[in-house]
Amino acid sequence: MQVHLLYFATFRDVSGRDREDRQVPAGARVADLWDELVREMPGLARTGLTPPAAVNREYTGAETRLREGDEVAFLPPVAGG
Amino acid sequence: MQVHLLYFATFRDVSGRDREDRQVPAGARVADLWDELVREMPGLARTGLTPPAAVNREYTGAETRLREGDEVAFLPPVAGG
Amino acid sequence: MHLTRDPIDVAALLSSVRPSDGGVCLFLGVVRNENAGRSTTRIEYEAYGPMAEDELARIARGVELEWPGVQVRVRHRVGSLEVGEASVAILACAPHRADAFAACRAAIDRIKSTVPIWKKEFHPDGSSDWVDPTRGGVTGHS
Amino acid sequence: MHLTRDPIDVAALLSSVRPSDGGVCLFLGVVRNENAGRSTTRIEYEAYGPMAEDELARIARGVELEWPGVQVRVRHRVGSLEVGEASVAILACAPHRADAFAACRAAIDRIKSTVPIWKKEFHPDGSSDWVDPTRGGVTGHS
Repeated sequence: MQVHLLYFATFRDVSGRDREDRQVPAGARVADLWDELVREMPGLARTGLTPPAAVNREYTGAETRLREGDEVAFLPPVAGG
Repeated sequence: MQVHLLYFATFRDVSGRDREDRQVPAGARVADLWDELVREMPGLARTGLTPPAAVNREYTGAETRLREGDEVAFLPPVAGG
Repeated sequence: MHLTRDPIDVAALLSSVRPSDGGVCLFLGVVRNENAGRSTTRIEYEAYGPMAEDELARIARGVELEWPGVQVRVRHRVGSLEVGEASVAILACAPHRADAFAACRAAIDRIKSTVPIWKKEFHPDGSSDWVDPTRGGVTGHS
Repeated sequence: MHLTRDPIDVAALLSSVRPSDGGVCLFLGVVRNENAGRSTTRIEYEAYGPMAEDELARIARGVELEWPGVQVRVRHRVGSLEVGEASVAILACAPHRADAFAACRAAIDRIKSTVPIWKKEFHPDGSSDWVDPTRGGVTGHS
């Protein structure tokens, strides 16, 4: 199935892209997608932990299972205000 | 000796004046002046205590001795802000 | 001058923010349409002018000393104010927000407790009261 | 809309004060000329726009529920900001000042911790860094 990935701030710098459509296995969890991204782009990994993630614009846990068409974003440390 | 008295807010309403020059005995304290005012104008007394007083525009204690030419004000409960 | 008969110029106050400031806390005290259960139409603020000036300056200076790096600006209105008008404005600027909030809050608390300013509330029926915070509301009407 | 590319209009925010409000607390986050010991010339703010909008609305609503009677208004700027420009504005209005201060402070604390917004600081030598509050300063420059 396909999800729509967004990259912001340092993650955009490291990946060299701000968005992409990506195929993931059925049943994949947020954490699985992150692990796959880190294998491709080791520079994303800063702490070994999965960063905060948003699915369809809401914070979600790393164990959440992805669904076809989800909008997924891993979020570098936020610094608003 | 003579002091210059100022009246504000409820004290002005009760006394019917906003200022006056008043003769006080040499050595009189702030509290003595207040007691004299209350004898003349019982409506000033709300609690039996001497209200906060300012001499020459600074808060001062009831035991402070007055001096010739002092500007004296007894202050109703303040309500700025 | 901290006292003013004219409306408080918030934009002018905000222009005093410094390049080193990251947090700005502005407090405005505003005339409400009711107090202690009674409707208010307007409030007259009266000050012991020269002493109130001194006290406002002293409070601003004291807060700046207590929170180093904070800049405090204070304005207090006198005269007749309509509902919605600001009677007092305090601007506290600091490199970081915690100091700006704390200094701003301390300044307004001290202003309310010591500055010789009084207010008379006017009601729809034409009556009026001197506000007495020590009695949890108002004194006998005048 | 809580996000804006244009300068934050403080006067427009202040116009939302209600007749029942007696205390108004406005917080402005302002671009400082230095951070963690390095000079800053400007900051670029980037947002995950739709999610940041949702989060800002959720925070404002949450604070209003937690402090009944308080009205909260939030604006956050995105794009390139010069030193002295406001990046965020929070207006909290309440009948009494304690609630206005508490709600305003809670709102800015929550905004800083959860809203998906990032900032890149630019230095006089042309280098830049993404600010990482979890590392007590900045990440490796980009």
